[in-house]
Amino acid sequence: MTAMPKISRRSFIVSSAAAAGGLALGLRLPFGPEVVRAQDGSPEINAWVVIRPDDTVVVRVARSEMGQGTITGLAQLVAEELECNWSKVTTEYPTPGQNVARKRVWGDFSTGGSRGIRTSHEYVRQGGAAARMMLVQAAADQWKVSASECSAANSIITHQPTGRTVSYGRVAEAAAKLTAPDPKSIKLKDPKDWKIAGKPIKRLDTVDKVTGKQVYGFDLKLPGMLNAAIKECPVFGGKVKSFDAAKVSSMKGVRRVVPVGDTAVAVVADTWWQAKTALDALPIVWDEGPNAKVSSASIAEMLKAGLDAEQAFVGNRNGDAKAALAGAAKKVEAVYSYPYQNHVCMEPMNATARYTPDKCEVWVPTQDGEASFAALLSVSGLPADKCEVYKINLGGGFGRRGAFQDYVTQAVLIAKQMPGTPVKLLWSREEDMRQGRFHPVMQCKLTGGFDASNNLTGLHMRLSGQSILASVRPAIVEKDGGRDALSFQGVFESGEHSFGYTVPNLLIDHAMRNPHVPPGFWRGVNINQNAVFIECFMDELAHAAGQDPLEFRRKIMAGHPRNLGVLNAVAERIGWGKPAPQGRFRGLAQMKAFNSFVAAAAEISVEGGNKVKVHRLVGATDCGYAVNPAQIDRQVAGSFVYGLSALFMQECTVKGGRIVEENFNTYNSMRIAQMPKVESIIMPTGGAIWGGIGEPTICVAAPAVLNALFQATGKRIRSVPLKNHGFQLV
Amino acid sequence: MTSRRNFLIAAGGLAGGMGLTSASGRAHATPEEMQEAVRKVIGTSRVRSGRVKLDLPPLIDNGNSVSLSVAVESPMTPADHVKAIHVFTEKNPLPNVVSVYLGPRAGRANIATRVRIADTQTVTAIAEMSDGTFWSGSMSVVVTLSACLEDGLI
Amino acid sequence: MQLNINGRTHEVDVEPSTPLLWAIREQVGLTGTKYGCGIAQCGACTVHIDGTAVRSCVMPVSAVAGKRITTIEGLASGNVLHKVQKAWVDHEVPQCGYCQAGMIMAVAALLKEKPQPTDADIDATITNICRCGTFQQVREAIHAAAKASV
Amino acid sequence: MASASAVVNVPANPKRGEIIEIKALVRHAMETGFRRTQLGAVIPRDIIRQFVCLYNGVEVFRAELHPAIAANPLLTFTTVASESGTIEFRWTGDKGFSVIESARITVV
Repeated sequence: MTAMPKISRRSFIVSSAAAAGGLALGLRLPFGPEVVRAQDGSPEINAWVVIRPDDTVVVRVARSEMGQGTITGLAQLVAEELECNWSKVTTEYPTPGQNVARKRVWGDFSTGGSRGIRTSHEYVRQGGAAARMMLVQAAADQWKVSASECSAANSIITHQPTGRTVSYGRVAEAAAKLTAPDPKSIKLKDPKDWKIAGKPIKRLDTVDKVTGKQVYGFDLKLPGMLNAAIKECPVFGGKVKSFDAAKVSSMKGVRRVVPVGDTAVAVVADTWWQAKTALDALPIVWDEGPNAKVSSASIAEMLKAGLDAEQAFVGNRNGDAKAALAGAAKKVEAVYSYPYQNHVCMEPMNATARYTPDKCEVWVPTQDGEASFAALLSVSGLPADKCEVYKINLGGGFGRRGAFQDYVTQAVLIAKQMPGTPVKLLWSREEDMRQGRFHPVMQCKLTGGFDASNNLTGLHMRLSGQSILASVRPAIVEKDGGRDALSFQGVFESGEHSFGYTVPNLLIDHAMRNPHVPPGFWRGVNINQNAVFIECFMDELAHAAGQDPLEFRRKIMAGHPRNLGVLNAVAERIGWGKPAPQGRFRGLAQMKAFNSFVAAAAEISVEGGNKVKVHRLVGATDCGYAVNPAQIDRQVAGSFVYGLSALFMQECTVKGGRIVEENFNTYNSMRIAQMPKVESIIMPTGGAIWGGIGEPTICVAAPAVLNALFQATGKRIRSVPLKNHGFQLV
Repeated sequence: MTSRRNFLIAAGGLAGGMGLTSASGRAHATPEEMQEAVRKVIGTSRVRSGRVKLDLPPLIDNGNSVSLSVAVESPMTPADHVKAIHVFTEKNPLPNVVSVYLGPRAGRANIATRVRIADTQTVTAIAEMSDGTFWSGSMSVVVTLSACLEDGLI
Repeated sequence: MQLNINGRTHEVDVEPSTPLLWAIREQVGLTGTKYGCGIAQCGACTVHIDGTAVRSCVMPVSAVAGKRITTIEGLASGNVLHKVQKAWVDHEVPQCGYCQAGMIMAVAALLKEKPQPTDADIDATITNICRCGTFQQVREAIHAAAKASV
Repeated sequence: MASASAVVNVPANPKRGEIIEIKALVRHAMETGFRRTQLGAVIPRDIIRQFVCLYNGVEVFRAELHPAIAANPLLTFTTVASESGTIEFRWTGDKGFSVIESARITVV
């Protein structure tokens, strides 16, 4: 028998946010000069750390937890420098409104690009260290000794000469009154000395997720709340022409039928099921506009024309690829393509809003509380001090809930039509799949040239397809002369997505072709297609040269030791170079993404010519520093599920300007029976730059399996998903 | 009183204080170019900070159309009024946003419009008074997502 | 209409065709059971009806009147976690956690039927979708729960 | 002269001496000159350059617009309702763009 663990401390935060309208962080109470207090009155040592009298340490986390373990990892980093008792650590979210009011003391809230830990580790560790220094100083002041004679460990401060001790909770009040140390005086620990960070510590947020207590955005309850279901014009760019509210307004529970901007209609009812039932019955006439003519075939034609277009933006160039290819002794050419795909978070998009002319509040599962806040400010028209966003747990994010806040905009537009009434807007799964921000479509023509000795002398990789940034942040594209540098992720000339091979004559360019379907950041973003293109083509080149794919890669990876390190690691683990078990075939892939170096090796078998079993999938990650190896293992395995689902099953097709696939029956996702044995190798090599975790490995799963599939079947599959080629994941 | 030089430093300090970096854009204005544009308006005069309240949302998710308002403290009498208000940005493609010319017949020196904000930056409004003095107010705005996209790959 | 959920009788005022999922969530107020697809594909809405795992998003309330319904909130006995929940905690299965209530209910029903399931049993029975991709931990935890006595 | 592309909002019957708020909007893409086609070509600038408001023929407000003004420029400003008559709005810009709109005002 096991006693039920106490209700997780996080649930208090959620429920208080829901009931009282949020945390009162930053509240200055009349007592205690200049001490900023948490809602329960506990003193804030600094923005990152609150310590309660019972020694509970509340670590503030600005990034969003959506399953990737970020709150645990960031808390580990703060706790490491704070020298606190890990069993006393809990976390909470500050609100975006407080961040604005406090001059962005918590920095960026954006939780995407695998940045949760890698771009905030330094300032959160400094926050922990500064709080420790203040607590030690407060104890020293109390004892009238020098702080240099005191040490801190496990939430206890000890005066070394006398052995006197005091716990953090007892000096927190005094510490909160001290001036923060000069950041320059803070010396962070060498990761070699870590005791909490770097360890496979259990997540802080598991228990509520197994008892049904965890509150997701979709579970929120507010007094007097109504529920809304929405339908937006299924043809992107289309508008509402008319709707006949009278047809449904007398249906049970229906309160209002409202336009939402000029593109959508919502039904507001007592319950969501009533709202959805009425919405399904509501006659809506759309003005679909010119995009209604677009189909998957017309989009493919548009992209195909870009493969040989004169004009293209250059992302990577070395030597003269065109001349080298013209003079090559042997040439290999292949055309690949990658489809639209939807994030399909298990929890469909939702947001709850309450509007009055004096206050507008939004409760939303969001990857970027500040982006939600910005959307709220824009739509409500109210000043920042009359707006607030409360972050609620996410049932998956994967890039859909960060840059795109359409559901927040809609929820506020609805709430503005019903002042004072909280309205929870929930998308149906069908709406969620129709109104995605889709993984962009891309085609790619690759041409490789060899000299007479089978050395690779030239490579041209021509991308043709959709730019995310041109749609989402055009200002960044304009600034770069029209180029979307993000489209070269994994094959770029430099930076966190730099190309992992050295080819004497290289040209990687992008003919931008932007269909009307709105693209988005989809876990891994552009590394997904780029890894399929370049890593499968590397195998094609090796095959053409009559060389082993690993040996072939090694020859052009001498200048890329960390790429080579992870590739060698997976090759060794899978048993590359040794015979595979009977009927099994292997494939490899590697890439640098989000400043991590990753590689995968797959071992598969194919039955009946089309039933593909992935037996083993080995993943290696060199992320510089590993904050929680247990969670990294889970992210790697999870990313492989996401990547293999995409490879085998997932395509959003376009017909009549709209997305055809509206639910899991036509847009499938992996089940446990299809799960390979995932072996994760974490091999951080340190250095100045920290790598990301949530996304990088997703991109190497597909090419590793495709390369194994060629070994097994002799077929080069050059378009995703495999279901279109009759292959099935079993 | 703040000298023009002080004002320039203050504006730069605000932007730096955001702790956000952005690539040096070929096609985009720089804080220096903004100062040059300011100088064209004020000539050899100096700008004092105060009397001008510039308001924009502090966080922006879509910079295509952002509400901006300026209110200048002034009695707006024939003897003492605002003659012009100029709005500048540091990191839009061009530093100038809008210049409006008004006088005592306006009654109040309050204007509003909708602007494009390309990047996380400081926006500044400068009011030219009938006595020949210049006053300014600034605001830092954050365009969500753009910072994290720019400091990495691009 | 009356629903017997987690050992208690609840009066609900809904159309008979209303899916059980929405009656549980919006009438009874138990939100641990999730909506994922509405067409019995993903399993996030799995509950037990008379001990059998059922996808509640397509089950009309009229069909379950008088039957014994168990949701994730009723799986533990008092303050003692069910062995599947315990295994889920020990193996840190959940990532975002949204699908896990349905996954746990499906597994609890499987273990009742087959206390020592093979991998093939698991593959055939547990067909819930998890977009975070927790399946490796799910399998480990199922075997661990099967070994646990309570 | 009325124009379908402009919308102005002027209080119709203000009191004499009252400070009234005027909103003037005109449909225009305000093409910045910095956008590019997907082939990388710059889309030429095409913006409204100037807006003038005349109260019974006397200029009371003028604005010089730059590419940073959002599409469908909206300007909100004030004037003192001094006398009944006509308030005229003139927008001029690139490629000979010119729109004139007016509103009657009756001071009570």
